[in-house]
Amino acid sequence: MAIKTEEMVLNMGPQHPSTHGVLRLELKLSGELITGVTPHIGYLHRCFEKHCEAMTYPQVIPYTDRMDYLASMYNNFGYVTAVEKLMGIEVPERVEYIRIIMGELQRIASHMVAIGTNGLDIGAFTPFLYLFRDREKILSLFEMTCGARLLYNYMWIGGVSHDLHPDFLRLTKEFIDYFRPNITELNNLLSYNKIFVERTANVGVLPADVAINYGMTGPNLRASGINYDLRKDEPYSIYDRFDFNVPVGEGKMGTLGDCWDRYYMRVLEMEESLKIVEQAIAQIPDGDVHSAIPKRIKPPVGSIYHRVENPRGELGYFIVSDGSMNPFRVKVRPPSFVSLELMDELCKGHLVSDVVAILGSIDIVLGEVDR
Amino acid sequence: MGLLDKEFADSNIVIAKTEDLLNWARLSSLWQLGFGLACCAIEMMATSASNYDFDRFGVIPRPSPRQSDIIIISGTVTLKMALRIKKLYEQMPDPKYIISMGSCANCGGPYWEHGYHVLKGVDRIIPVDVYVPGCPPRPEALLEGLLKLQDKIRNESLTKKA
Amino acid sequence: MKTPEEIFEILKSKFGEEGVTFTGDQAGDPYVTVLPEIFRKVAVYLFKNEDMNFDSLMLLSGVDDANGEKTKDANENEIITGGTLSVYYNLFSLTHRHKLTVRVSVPRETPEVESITDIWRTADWHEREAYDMFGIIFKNHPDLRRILMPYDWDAGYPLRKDYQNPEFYHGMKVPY
Amino acid sequence: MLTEFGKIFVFILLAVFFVLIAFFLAKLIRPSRPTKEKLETYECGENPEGSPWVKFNIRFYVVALIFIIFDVEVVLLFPWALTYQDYGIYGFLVGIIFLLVLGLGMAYEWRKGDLEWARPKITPPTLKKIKEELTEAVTE
Repeated sequence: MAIKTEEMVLNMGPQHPSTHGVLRLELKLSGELITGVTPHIGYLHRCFEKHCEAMTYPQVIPYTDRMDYLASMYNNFGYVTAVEKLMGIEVPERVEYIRIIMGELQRIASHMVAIGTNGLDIGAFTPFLYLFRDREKILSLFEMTCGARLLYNYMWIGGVSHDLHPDFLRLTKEFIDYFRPNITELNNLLSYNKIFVERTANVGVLPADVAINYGMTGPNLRASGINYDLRKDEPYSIYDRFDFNVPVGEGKMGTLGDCWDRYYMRVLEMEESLKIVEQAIAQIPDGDVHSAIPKRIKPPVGSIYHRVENPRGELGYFIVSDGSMNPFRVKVRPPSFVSLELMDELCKGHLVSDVVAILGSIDIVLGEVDR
Repeated sequence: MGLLDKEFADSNIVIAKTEDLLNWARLSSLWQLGFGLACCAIEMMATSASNYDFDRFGVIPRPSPRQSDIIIISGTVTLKMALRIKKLYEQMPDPKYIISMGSCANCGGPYWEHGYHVLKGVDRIIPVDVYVPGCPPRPEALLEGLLKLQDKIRNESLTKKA
Repeated sequence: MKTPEEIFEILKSKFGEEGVTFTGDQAGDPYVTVLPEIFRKVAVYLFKNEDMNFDSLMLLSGVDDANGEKTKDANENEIITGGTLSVYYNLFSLTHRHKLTVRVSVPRETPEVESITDIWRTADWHEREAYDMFGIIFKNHPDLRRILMPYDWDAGYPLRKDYQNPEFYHGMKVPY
Repeated sequence: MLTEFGKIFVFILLAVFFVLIAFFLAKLIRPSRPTKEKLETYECGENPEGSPWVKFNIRFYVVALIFIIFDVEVVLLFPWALTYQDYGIYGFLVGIIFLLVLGLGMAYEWRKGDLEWARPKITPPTLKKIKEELTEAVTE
């Protein structure tokens, strides 16, 4: 007969080394096993949507940077292409290529932080330092073009703010040759490390149908075995000109869709992004980047939902315009907000230390969750 | 502090020497509360990573406020988070110092006008020692802010201020 | 792969002329407006029907249409009375790769919409956010609380067009 | 002259004395400004609700019990280990019998499953059915 024990409520609160920002997880424990997780968010709610209604279209761009501050190039990319689609602006070839190069470099930098902190939470300190050292190289590339390290306000509606630095292409080529062997070094250091595999394989298993119903997207969805990538299935911009393959989870180290798969998707995606940047550098044409930037941006009345493949998943912008200079309503679909809903289902029956591994593997950014 | 704290009217050779010793010990091992709010937290992580090493100044991230001397408010302080930050600040042992990193923590930053949920500056709830401007400030700016704080600690004194 | 027009035709034939209307003349994507009374049936039909098979809800967003009449209240700030609040559902089918935008408009004074949390699990937090920001009440929602704002925030719903900032919150000044 | 035990007593006194000196010096130097909020329990920044004295699972008590048994066993083995050679084979046998009896207790616990710790029972999440009654309420 089991003695009736009270459930201990443990507070993994807003200040916690491994909650990737200000997220409060209320864990209900019986002994060490978790019976329920209720995430409390909103500690970083910075009223993005209220700002969109009070600002003109171009003024909103710096605020999109600050939503997912680890992939701000891609936030600009999403917002800017949504407004261009609403207004029907055609962007010159060179701008398309620059946006792809910047977007894919930002994906590598964002995956570096995701993998680094995921390993850090499980106890592997060295990959975090190696990856942040390599990330500084990408940040200096960004700084050379648009002057900022983390939040760029680089992509404008109809073009980009600055043209490429003369030897940007050469330095990017050098970075690619420098970073490619580092990925295999990372694999030997972390991916096949016995302790890391023991901590992440068969932990937080996410079946495919639950992932779809919960609206999971990006590396978290592909890790459950579904081959769905916006860059391939709904090619926006000029992604259809590059050949790269989309890594899908096979459950190599445990069951399909566990933490290790989600982690390994990001490692493979870094290699694919390197391929894309390499091809984009080779084919980039010349041209003026400011030619298609309209003087006054007043989109026609209507609403549009446009989505792009953010490093964390599918980032969608739902813009309702009433024909004036300010957007009437901008609603954002942040991938981290959606993947955080799954914490309760994923963590049932696990140990407390597994919650840290699962939270690290679904890779959330609180600026995006709370907007 | 216990018996000696701010008890003496004026300073002399003995007290001056202990002050230097204490201040030197405190400023060269400022343990930071491992806690980041928003985009500035990523720059703070970059500062404690390999290129701009924070550890050479003795700043080590500690998980709990009970063992930390300095709290770096790196990011936007929302109203919901402000109550928690106040509690965290209260629960840190004395002597404690605060660096407000980034324009969001200094004065509300880009969210000052329409941010209905943003606290316009962390100095409205806790006393700030050093403000680091920037959005986000570069790692070098944060390091300079830390050095400014170390200078401030160097001149602290045991004697009661007149 | 169906276009929104074809899907609308099927919905019109199934749910009748007056329940479902189509707006496609504006810029951007067209959307289907559904009456709140039959919205739950339409949602279950869209989810379960084989050749529709909308298995993933991309986004659920509340919008304050601000189409009521604007009056000035005591200390001359605007109050909108009447008019509607609407909820836009962006649906997507992974198998057929087609999309649909459904709109449900409810009166501003009694904003009640059927919850679809048990059909698409992702709607849980989206609905809580629409409630938090606009005050749209989702019936039969498992636990309808504020999600982004503090739980004890009693100064109204922030994203409404006629929202006024409270002066203080827990002793902290809210406006600059 | 000091007996053997006297020397141990002086040793203990010195140890206690050093610890007290360290504490007193620290109390002398460190600032002490106790406030109500500072003395509250730290819960990641949240207000602590409920008391931490919660009746948690019984298995922690069982593990503690097993630890104490074998800890006492080790303590008793120390003097035996030092002196069993002086008493020849009988001294040795006494210790072995003691170990055997406790080995029996260990086997009993092992067999009974007290040493098993709670393994995580991971059941992947499944899709819950649509609440049919909600749709019926609308259709008729």
